[in-house]
Amino acid sequence: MDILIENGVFVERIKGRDPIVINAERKVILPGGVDLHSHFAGSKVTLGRLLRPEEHRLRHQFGNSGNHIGTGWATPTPFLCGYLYSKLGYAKIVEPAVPPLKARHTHEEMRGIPYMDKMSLLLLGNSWIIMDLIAQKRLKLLEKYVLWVLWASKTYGIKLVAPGSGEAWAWGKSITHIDDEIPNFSITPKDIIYNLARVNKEIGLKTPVHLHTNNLGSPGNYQTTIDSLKTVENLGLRDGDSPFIIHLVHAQFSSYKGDSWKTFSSGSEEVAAYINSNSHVSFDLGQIIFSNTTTMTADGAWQYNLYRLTGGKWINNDVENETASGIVPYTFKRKNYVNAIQWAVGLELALLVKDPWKLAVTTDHPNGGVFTSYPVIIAWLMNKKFRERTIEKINSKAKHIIILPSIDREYTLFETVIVTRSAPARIMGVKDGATIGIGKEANLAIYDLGDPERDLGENPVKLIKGLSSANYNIKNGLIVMKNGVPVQDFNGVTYYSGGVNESEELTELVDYYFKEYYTVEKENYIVQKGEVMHPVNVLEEVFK
Amino acid sequence: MKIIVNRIIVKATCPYCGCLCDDVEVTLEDGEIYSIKNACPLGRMKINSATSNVRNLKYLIKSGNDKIEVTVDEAVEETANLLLSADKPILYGWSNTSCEAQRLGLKIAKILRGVWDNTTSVCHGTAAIATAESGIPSATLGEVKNRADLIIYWGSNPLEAHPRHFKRYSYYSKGRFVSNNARRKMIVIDVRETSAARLADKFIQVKPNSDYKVISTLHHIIKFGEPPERKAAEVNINDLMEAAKLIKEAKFGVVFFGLGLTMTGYGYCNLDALYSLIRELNRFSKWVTIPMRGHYNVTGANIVASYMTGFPFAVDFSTGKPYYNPGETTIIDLLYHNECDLLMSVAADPLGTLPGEVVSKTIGMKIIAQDPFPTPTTEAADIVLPTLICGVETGGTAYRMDGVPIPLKPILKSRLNLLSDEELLKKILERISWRR
Amino acid sequence: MRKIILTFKGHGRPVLVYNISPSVFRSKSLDQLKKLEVKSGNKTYQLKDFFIIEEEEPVIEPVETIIIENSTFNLKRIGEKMDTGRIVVNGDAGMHLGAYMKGGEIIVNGSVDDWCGAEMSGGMINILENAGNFLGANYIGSLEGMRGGVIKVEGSTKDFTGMRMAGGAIIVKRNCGSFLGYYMVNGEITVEASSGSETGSRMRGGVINIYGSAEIGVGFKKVGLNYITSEGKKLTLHVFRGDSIESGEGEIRIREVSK
Amino acid sequence: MKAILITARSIRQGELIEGLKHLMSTELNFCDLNPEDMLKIDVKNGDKVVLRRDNSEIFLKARCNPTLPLGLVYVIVHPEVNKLIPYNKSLRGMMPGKGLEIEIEKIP
Repeated sequence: MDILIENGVFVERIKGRDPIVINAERKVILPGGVDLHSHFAGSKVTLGRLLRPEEHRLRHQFGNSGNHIGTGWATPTPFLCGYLYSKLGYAKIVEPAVPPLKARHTHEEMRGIPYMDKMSLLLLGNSWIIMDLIAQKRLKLLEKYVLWVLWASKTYGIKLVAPGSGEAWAWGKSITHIDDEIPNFSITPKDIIYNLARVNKEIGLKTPVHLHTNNLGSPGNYQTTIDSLKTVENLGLRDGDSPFIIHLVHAQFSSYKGDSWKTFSSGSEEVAAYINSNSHVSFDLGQIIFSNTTTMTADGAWQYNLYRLTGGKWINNDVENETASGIVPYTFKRKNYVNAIQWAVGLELALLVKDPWKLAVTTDHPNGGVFTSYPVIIAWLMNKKFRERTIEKINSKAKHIIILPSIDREYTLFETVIVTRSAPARIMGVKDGATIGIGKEANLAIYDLGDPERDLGENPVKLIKGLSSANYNIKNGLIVMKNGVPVQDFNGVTYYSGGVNESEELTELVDYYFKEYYTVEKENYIVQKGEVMHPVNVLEEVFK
Repeated sequence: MKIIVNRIIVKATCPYCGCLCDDVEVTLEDGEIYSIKNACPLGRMKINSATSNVRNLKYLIKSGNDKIEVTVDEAVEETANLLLSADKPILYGWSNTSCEAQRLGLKIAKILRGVWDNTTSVCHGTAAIATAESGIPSATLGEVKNRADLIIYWGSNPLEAHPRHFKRYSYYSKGRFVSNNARRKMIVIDVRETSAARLADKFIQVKPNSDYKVISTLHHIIKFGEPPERKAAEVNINDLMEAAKLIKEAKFGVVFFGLGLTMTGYGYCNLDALYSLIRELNRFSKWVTIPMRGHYNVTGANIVASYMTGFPFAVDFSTGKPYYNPGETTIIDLLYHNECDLLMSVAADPLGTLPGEVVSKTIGMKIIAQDPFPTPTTEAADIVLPTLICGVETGGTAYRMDGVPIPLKPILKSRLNLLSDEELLKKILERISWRR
Repeated sequence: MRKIILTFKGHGRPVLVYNISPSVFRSKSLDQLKKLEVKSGNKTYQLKDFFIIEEEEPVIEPVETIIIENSTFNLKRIGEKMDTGRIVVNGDAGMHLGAYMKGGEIIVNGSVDDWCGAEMSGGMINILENAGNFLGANYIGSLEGMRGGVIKVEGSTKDFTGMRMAGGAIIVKRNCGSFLGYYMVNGEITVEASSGSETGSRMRGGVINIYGSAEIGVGFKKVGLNYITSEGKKLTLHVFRGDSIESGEGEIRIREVSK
Repeated sequence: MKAILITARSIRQGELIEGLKHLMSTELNFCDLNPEDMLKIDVKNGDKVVLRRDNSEIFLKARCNPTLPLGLVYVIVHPEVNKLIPYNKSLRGMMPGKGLEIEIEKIP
């Protein structure tokens, strides 16, 4: 069978002459991968680089690349990031944590990432304007503001990180219960989750609200997670590609039982059961990989706890009126009881949730591990024996209490394609970019995974090797990468949402906050289209 | 009678210090500056300097003892010649220009296998080193404006170096949870009674080079509630006990530190100690620390270099891969040890700002100076490349001292027929790439 | 085993000689050695461009030995990452001598520059004159400096000796500069003379012995006395524990606390 | 007399730094001293003094500043005063611009 591509899309018949022919006999051809949660650009990532020069010194230097400079592992430089993703066969990536005030920085770095189409999610879970509007019950205005702020920062969707907890952390405190009142704001985290999920549906964003739950990383947090998801049960489903109302990010970090680190255990069964019996939730794994990495999140309070646990380095960087953030280097160790359970929780979730269309494979790069480890996760999912080999090596106390050994399910190749391509593309509302079909965007990756007649899961080492370096990566019909070597310079588009609403009420509201609370002018807060690499708005630009 | 044909007000971002005030209003009358509102004397001077007669106006190349005027293309050609024939060129400066220019500079350095360093290495470089060693608990300035009830300036005098800092971001600013300075307290710690010290609720005078001991002692007092057994002779315990009391009462505290901490004693140890103290304080309440960066885009230089190469300053590409080791690869180290044979300075004045012992080593070195203004460096240079003033005559992006990116705007159209840093560097880069 | 003699022809600027290491020299012919990569400025050269290379026979040396004659501070990275054999440097050695070293032995008949033995994990470095700053220290950002092996300095060292040291031993016969054992985690440093200010500051673990005087950080508390014999002399050492500011468990044994 | 040199900025210095550097040598050529120190080296306001360190020396005018502690000399940072500043290897590229030991003397 031939796959024909012309002018960046799949076609039935080629009109031009002398096409390039690639012989992909006995190779596996997949649509370009979609990573819907990976911290690869922005102020947090750069602070991570500042914190860890040792990582850039010792690991992964890529010198042989003309004008380009590539170093780093958990925080690769933009060029290296695009290169590594492309090598992996990916086409679209999502930066899931942009503080609006620093969106310009994120775009500046994203401009330097070649090959990939980029999207980014805006941190709105601790925004003063949003919390005030919810408290004042000015919900129509809230919709207009969300559209405006997405447009102003040229970002794609809404991300809530430990809603309300960032505000508490600004006073050195944290919120442990989603019904607790946020300091100085007479609302609760639940109000934020509910209202933003509703706004998201009303204004028709392409992707659901992405939720990083409160209490993330703490023992016993699975209940908070389920409670948070329940909050939006009655909102129904959304129209469009992505029917989900809420997307639970790096679910692994939110699915723990126990009441201390000693009694820490897996809550994957409960969370998976909830997701299986409800249709409004999608999630991604946040699988951990046993290795050293640089954790970074907008959940400042949690990062301070993590720093207190490790006693190593810690960066904190709160952004005025909007969000907190923290960075801590961390090593996930096989022999560590908690880490071993965390490892199992991710895989358990992936194997216990029945419908692969509800989930995406991620490591919450770089929090659980680096994105280049995705092939290893695929191998764990496809091969029970390979899982067992890792279980052999983990902490022995953990080994006996996890349920992973009792799960027999093995993913088929088809299912892995769903969880690395189709499902994340659907959740993000960019389904057409990850489909091989006439008229669709021609993003392809061609892999050599050995003999396709045989069971691909049988030889995990070969599978990992094959998936780690695509023979070809074709982006918008152009060969950008061949056997792990960049072929040509090419920049993907940047998708964003939102629009300008011509409303005096909105102008008055926004102007007030800039005059009273921000330290920059409104005009300097708005990212201009010219500062964004190939901007594409997926919504109407102006609303009346 | 003068007829006013055209008077407009433009919003400007002040390209002077790390405060990067973006509320400056410049009134233009027929394209000339008529008045400037909201700027401090420093910013006013900088914006007015566009009309100054003291500018570099011509592309000059040294010939014998004189400098002769050449065209821009000849100057670029000669610059490329010198750069390409250098054994280890160092490209230094970058703090008074846009991020776009800095990016091009890094690319040039990478192609040439040279060294790229910015002025961080002689101002807040030690803070970057300490950040790499132990991490910095920080926040943006708006957090201070809205929340801080205790503000500490340590080794920094904002009234002289960052005149609008008090009003816009800290002591005199009005925020959501702290509405006026009556509710804020301020401690100034310095070796001399500065103008800011006179306004403070508490001024602690420390002996020169004793900051590390002072911070350690303060840390001990805060952690254990009592002064250490063996008291350092340089430290006044009573002062610190009082300060500790104020510190423990605060709900949200901030330490702004300046060159008084980074440049004295063993700079990065001072900051290691300070960051460690701030981490400790976060157990009681919320504490952050923010460096008082000098040049308006020195933070940008660190950020651009970090995301391009993984390292904030002093990046040595001579082996093909970026290498960073302050103490070996900063401009001071390299010049002192005669490691470089060419110095290209962009928007900086190394010969006027570096230590004498180091400057004396540049005699005999080839020097290329790109700067809007004459400086000791342009005077000594073999090639002088005049440019437009970034932030006044051309735009770009810059980062405020707390890492917030703010666009710079061209306030007025220059009367000079010159290129911006970015355009000129692009020409040089093209020339070099083509010749390679 | 072979004994290779490299005579440095001199060069005005630093030369990166990370290939001068028995681990690299092993099983290479003299011709191959001559072509080994050496870097200076932004260019790559061959070993023969900077050195006269001779092989000495017959061979009594028990291990592969490299002797560098006329060495100066401009030779950087001698014996970097070496894991076996022996290097004898006649003259001074530049920065990063024996950095990341895993095994073998380096003898310097002269002084060394900064970062000697940085992040080394095994082997032995013997310096007959003085050492620079950051002896056995970490490189920027790493949380562990020297992890194993022994460094002996007959002369004095400058600042930050044993910074973030996490194992092994450093012995200094004469004085040390300031911040000795800064952030030290483990291992043992012995200074047979005196050390400068802030000794042991931010120390988390390990032991520092000082047979002379030093000024120690404010976070140290006296816990007792210790009696030892050094070169026939009986010494009474005061034992301090700290740095309590960092909740550290390090130990400084010192004859006299200055100030 | 031995003293500690502190260099720091001032508004006027800041104004001159961009474009008017040539005025620095005439406008900023003084060093602040405590009145007691001035007595000690026997200078009055405006008298010429020399600051020395190793082989480098610079000439400035003395200026009385009662808020300065004893033994401290404060000079507004400019190209001239940088001549006194040495290189110190263990500072990792930082210049020791504050807290430097120097010698100050009256020029007869």
